[in-house]
Amino acid sequence: MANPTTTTTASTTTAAPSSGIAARLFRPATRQKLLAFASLLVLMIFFSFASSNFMQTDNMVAILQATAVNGVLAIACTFVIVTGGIDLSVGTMMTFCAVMAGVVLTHWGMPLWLGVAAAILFGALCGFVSGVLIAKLKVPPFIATLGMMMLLKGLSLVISGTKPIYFNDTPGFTYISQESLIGDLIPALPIPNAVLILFIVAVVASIVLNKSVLGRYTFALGSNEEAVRLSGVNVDFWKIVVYSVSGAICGIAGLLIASRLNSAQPALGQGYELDAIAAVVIGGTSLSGGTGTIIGTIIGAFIMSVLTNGLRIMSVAQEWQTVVTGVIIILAVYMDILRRKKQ
Amino acid sequence: MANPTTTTTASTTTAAPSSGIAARLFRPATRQKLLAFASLLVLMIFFSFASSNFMQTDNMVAILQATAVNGVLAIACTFVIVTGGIDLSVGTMMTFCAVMAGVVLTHWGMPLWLGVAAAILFGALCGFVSGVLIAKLKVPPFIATLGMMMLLKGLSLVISGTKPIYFNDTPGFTYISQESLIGDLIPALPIPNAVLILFIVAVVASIVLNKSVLGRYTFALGSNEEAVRLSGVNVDFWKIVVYSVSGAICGIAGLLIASRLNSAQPALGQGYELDAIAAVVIGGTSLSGGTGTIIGTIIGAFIMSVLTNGLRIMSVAQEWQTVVTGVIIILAVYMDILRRKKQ
Amino acid sequence: MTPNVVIRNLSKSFPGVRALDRAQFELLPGEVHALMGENGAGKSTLMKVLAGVYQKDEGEILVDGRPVDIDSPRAAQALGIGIVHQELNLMNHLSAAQNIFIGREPRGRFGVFLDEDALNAKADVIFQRLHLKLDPRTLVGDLTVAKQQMVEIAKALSFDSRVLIMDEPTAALNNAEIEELFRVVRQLQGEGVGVVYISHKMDELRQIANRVTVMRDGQYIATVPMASTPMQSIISMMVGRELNQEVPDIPDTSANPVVLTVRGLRRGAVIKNVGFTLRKGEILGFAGLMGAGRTEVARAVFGADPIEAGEIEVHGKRVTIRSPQDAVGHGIGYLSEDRKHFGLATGLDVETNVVLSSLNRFTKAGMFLDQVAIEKTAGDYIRQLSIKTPSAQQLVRLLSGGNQQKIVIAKWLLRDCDILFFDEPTRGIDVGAKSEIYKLLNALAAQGKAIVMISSELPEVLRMSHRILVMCEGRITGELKAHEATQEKIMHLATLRESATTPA
Amino acid sequence: QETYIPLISKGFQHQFWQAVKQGADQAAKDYKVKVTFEGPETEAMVDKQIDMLSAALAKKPQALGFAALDSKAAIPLLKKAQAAKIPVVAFDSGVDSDIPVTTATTDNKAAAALAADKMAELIGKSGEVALVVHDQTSRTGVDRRDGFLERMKSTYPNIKIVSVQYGGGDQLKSTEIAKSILQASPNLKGMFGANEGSAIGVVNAAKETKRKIVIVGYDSGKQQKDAIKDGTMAGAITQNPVGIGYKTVEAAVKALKGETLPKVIDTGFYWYDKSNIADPKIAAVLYD
Ligand SMILES: Nc1ncnc2c1ncn2[C@@H]1O[C@H](COP(=O)(O)OP(=O)(O)OP(=O)(O)O)[C@@H](O)[C@H]1O
Ligand SMILES: Nc1ncnc2c1ncn2[C@@H]1O[C@H](COP(=O)(O)OP(=O)(O)OP(=O)(O)O)[C@@H](O)[C@H]1O
Ligand SMILES: [Mg+2]
Ligand SMILES: [Mg+2]
Repeated sequence: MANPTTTTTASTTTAAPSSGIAARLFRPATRQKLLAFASLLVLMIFFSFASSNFMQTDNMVAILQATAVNGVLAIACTFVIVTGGIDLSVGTMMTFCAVMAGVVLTHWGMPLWLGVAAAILFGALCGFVSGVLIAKLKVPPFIATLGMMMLLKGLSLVISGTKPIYFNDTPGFTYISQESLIGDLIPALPIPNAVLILFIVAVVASIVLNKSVLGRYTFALGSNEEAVRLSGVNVDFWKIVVYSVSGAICGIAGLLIASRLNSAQPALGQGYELDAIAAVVIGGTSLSGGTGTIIGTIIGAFIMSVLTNGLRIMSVAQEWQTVVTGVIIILAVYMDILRRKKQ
Repeated sequence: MANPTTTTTASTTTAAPSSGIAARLFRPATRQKLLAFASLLVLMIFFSFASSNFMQTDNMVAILQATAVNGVLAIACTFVIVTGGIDLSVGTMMTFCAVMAGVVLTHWGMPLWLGVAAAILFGALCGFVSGVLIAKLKVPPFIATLGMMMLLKGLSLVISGTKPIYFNDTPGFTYISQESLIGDLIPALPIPNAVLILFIVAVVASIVLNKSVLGRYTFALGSNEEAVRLSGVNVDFWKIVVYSVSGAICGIAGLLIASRLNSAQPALGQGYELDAIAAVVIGGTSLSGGTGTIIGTIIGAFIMSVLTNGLRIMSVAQEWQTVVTGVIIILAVYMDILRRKKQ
Repeated sequence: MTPNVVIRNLSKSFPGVRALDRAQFELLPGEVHALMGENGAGKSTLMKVLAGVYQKDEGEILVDGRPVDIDSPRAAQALGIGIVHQELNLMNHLSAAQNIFIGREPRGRFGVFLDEDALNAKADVIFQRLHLKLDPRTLVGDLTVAKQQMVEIAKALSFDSRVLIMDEPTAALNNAEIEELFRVVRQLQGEGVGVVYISHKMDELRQIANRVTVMRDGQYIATVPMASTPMQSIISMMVGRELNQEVPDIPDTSANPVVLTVRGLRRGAVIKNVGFTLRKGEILGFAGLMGAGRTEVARAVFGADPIEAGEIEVHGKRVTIRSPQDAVGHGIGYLSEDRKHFGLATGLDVETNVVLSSLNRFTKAGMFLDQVAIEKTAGDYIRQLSIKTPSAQQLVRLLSGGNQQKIVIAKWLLRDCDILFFDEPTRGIDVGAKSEIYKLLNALAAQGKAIVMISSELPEVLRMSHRILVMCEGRITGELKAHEATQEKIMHLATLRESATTPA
Repeated sequence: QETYIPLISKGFQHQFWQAVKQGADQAAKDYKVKVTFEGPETEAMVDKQIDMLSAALAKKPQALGFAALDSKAAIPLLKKAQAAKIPVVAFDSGVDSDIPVTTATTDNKAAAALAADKMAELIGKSGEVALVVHDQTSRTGVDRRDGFLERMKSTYPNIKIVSVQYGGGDQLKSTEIAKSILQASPNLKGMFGANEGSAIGVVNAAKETKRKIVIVGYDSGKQQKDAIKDGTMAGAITQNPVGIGYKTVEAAVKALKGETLPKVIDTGFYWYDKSNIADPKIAAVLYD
């Protein structure tokens, strides 16, 4: 069927698919990703000059650790935001998962792995509920997850009896977040496990988003849901999967924070969603869906924690910290916009 | 160029603009709007049966009063959301305006009207800044207003010296929100002025949104910004105007809350944006822009305050209040979706 | 006579694409100047530069002999340049009248409030001029693509421009509307308006254009008078080679097994008791005026919209189709007429769109994508359909309209359905590619696929169909065998209104 | 009909307020009355508290307990209560008005000053000290901060306050804040956490950075108690939140019976450390 005359003209216009790591590195897309670090680097350099206490192993580790929870939550949000949705419930969902881990481990005295599984499972379950509300009942994501946010906040308090649940009977639990596997191997790098987990979650999420069927549908849903539906894809199913995956990742965040605080604090969580979404958006993901990268999200999360940490190290008065943070978030994103425009 | 034959035929095909209140009431669009009250009515009826204390003048007035601030903020948000944007700064902007009124009235001892003007003006100014960031610098609305939220939160604290500013030297100030002009005329209706102001703001906003050039562009921007640009409209200008108007309305909210509390509380404000946006979305406005009504927003705001008030009157435990609120918000919106689907 | 517009040595590049390469163009007052070229030749880009949407990299533009700098749509309007864009640019939440006069609303009191009645009246005047029956208060989002296109045209007319650019204005229109449009265009021509007319429909250009400028790969090829130049030579200028257009014989498929039977399909006033059968290896043409309900029928069978009643049999077995997923599961594919909204995820790249409905065929280990296979497959289709794109990773949004259409086709070819609904498959596709698509449809039919081809271009329907169904106002008003069908017979059936058929 | 006494507090979720609630519930049982306990999400939400107050008044209670976030803002409603002959008992911090029949409170400032004394003693009256406070604007936050700072300034000239930061009582945020402070001040000798969440944050930070500093806390809770027992925390101030809740309800009941009440019911504050944590008198005012 292919007629020889057309094929010849076509082949000149079709660029050969570029392969090989080297070629990939120099693809414009990759270069752009590397440049996205710019704002972060500028911040780091500034703070290094502003305070000699900033650029020290301890503090770098502290920044890494401070990014872990928000980073994981932001990764959870990235999935949802790429579909063009939003998830306001990530913060309280994290808390809910932490509380459920507490119930399983402390109240019921189950072994550690069951607590871990419970947190992730309950996260997936909550995400599943949001997903069903959004995909099947067509409740707008904002409302469905706002409702879930309140529901889970209340449930966390009810289940825990408005008291923190401590993990003193499960000694291994703090290991999840606080100890350092890497530090045990390379003493010079005492990177806490929380950061390792953030890193693993990021890598896995990145692979899922870019290389898996789920990831492809995530982008497609955000780009044009109706077109995907008319392609014969079970849009509802995939949407529910996306929210469930996002929920499961919130469960991991719940484990991180509970392990770090050695307790499930039922009152905590609200307000974390804004930080998470901010990290995603600072990282270049559009709230209207269809675009986004995990690396961007991670950079966004780091920009936020470097900023907070740096200003605190400089002992800037708290009210001014807020002012400066606001201004710098805008500036960082603006720089990113300028950079992309140039390309 | 208008040739006589076309003009005559034109008049026949143009359906006579239906006028008369009766005709308007029975338009499908109007009927739909009336039905939107359904969720609200169901809630009200339920609470009336659940507690005899609910349906009493005092409590109704309390509900109205409790809706005033969130209602005005939600109206401000409606404008922005109809353009397809979002405004996270409404809460802290309100506070900032209240603080500025406090500075003008209490610190500088200016006359009352200047304080009122200052609040509204500073609101418009903040909105203008957000607008410029979004329209000119192309910072995504989420980031621009997140930045503004933090900036204004910090500035409020800085300017007020982290202490409330009291309006004791401006006795008329409490009149804005607390006294009742209507109650003076009709003692049986002690509706506080705050509610009167909410009502006036709603009516004016509704007229602006539906009958004015600004309103037209607000909808057009939300529907298809690119098309508006290609039509030769100065998109940036109108966007800035929308944000400025929204800011000015936040200024009014600032006056209401300051007058209600007889003080500008600099730490207040964060978290209010979520309530305001929720009211807008519950009211049927889509976060993707292009649709929305002020009446819907007001209904949304009332659904939220009736719910909170009713659960309190029923003495539901606070943690369960949160759970129930979450569930009912989802249900209310779901009912609304079902209703629209049927039509 | 000073030309309305002169464009010299205009160049414009996008990342990875040199869309215009020293292009030239000249428009005289009172002429209809056709701009022709293959998909992606740069026609739209050239006109967008003229309309202030894109900024030129180099070159010059003269309007009325004076060099100008057109830096915004508003500047173009001020110079009297109006444009109907190839892609619809409408605000779906606003009414037709509000769309037309956006930015130029008649003001009432205080110059702040809108005079809605005046607005609707003004819009109505324009609709009258187009002989278009449309309530100016209808929301644009509720209109069919065809009506939306008419609104766009009405909008361009409302400017009273001296230069009117029409980028494939008739792609979604039917003969009757095209006639109305041409009437108006000729009227404008008489008033001294210069019209730039871009279209891939050759017969149309014959009717309306005075001169034609041919472009290829962003470059200027030639400007020739329309009347005296044989179509064949214009086409070879466009494609840079000879194109043979032999019409194949229409096979007899009346004895083939029935693969799809639709009975008693209903939904409201849009689909009224529609039933038909489709045989293996058959191309069934669906003809009708715009809004006749052909798209609605296709969408209903495909499960994209709910139905009130109706039975569907696939290969003789009763099936329930509640969603496109069910339909695809039964081997039914549907190529939408509105690629931007229903066909493509335009924010994603070419390869993703090509594999979108067959993604589960490109997996490794159950969930991971076989990127190599995807790239290869996309590359195959890019070659097979001559899709003009810098790479398989290019965003679909950045491709020319015709090439976007080809990607939708590629998607369904890859899905390999037995029953395919092609809704306006050649909309916006150039001659060369069109004949490729015809060949493709014939080849698919020969392979045993059953094809429903909905088209508003009668010559196309006549040329391709083995059998033709005509619809009017939601009913099937007649069936014609290929050899007995003529344009006149189709038009007769297409205007057979219910009121005319039911005895009083 | 059952006597109904709503308590409108400054907060709800924090352990401190839960302990107050616990005391109130206990008193409710003892005196056979019904109480409800409500408070806004953050101590900044003055207007939300006012809404709670008006909803409480709509329920026509016999008496009312109220911990004002901003005492002036609530006066119109308190006047309404007075007009309806509903006795108001202020708790936690006073209301600038003579409407409340009594106030069940402790002096936060004096308590924080005691914390300052203990800190000074423990670090040898000289060196760098920092504060992690829960709130920059709320009464408790401001009083505890100022009480501590003023005592340091007036009595211990060799002690330098290097940083005061606010973590909203959120354990995680307070941890990060305390860590940054430790990072910024390598010579820091002591840190004061002005409420439970802040104190836990300081403890976590010291653990994570493995720094040896003197930590003084405020309030109680299991983690703080554990930290004191294992020596991470030198000691802490506790008020008697359970007592505050109990006394508030008790005072309301007494007021309803027409008994006269003192203007202020001081529920007291205590310093506790490893040595006296098991003391029954102290254990009684601590909560888990
Ligand atoms: N914004 C853009 N960014 C990148 N490339 C673009 C952009 N717009 C157009 N192009 C490319 O420029 C070339 C010319 O496109 P143009 O739309 O002008 O073609 P056309 O002649 O109108 O084709 P068609 O007949 O298919 O509409 C194409 O290769 C197209 O992919
Ligand atoms: N979204 C919609 N809302 C309301 N009515 C619609 C909508 N889409 C189509 N219709 C109506 O349905 C009827 C059938 O339209 P349909 O698109 O099926 O026609 P068609 O024969 O495919 O014509 P064409 O595609 O050429 O416009 C028309 O009366 C049209 O006005
Ligand atoms: Mg084009
Ligand atoms: Mg159609």
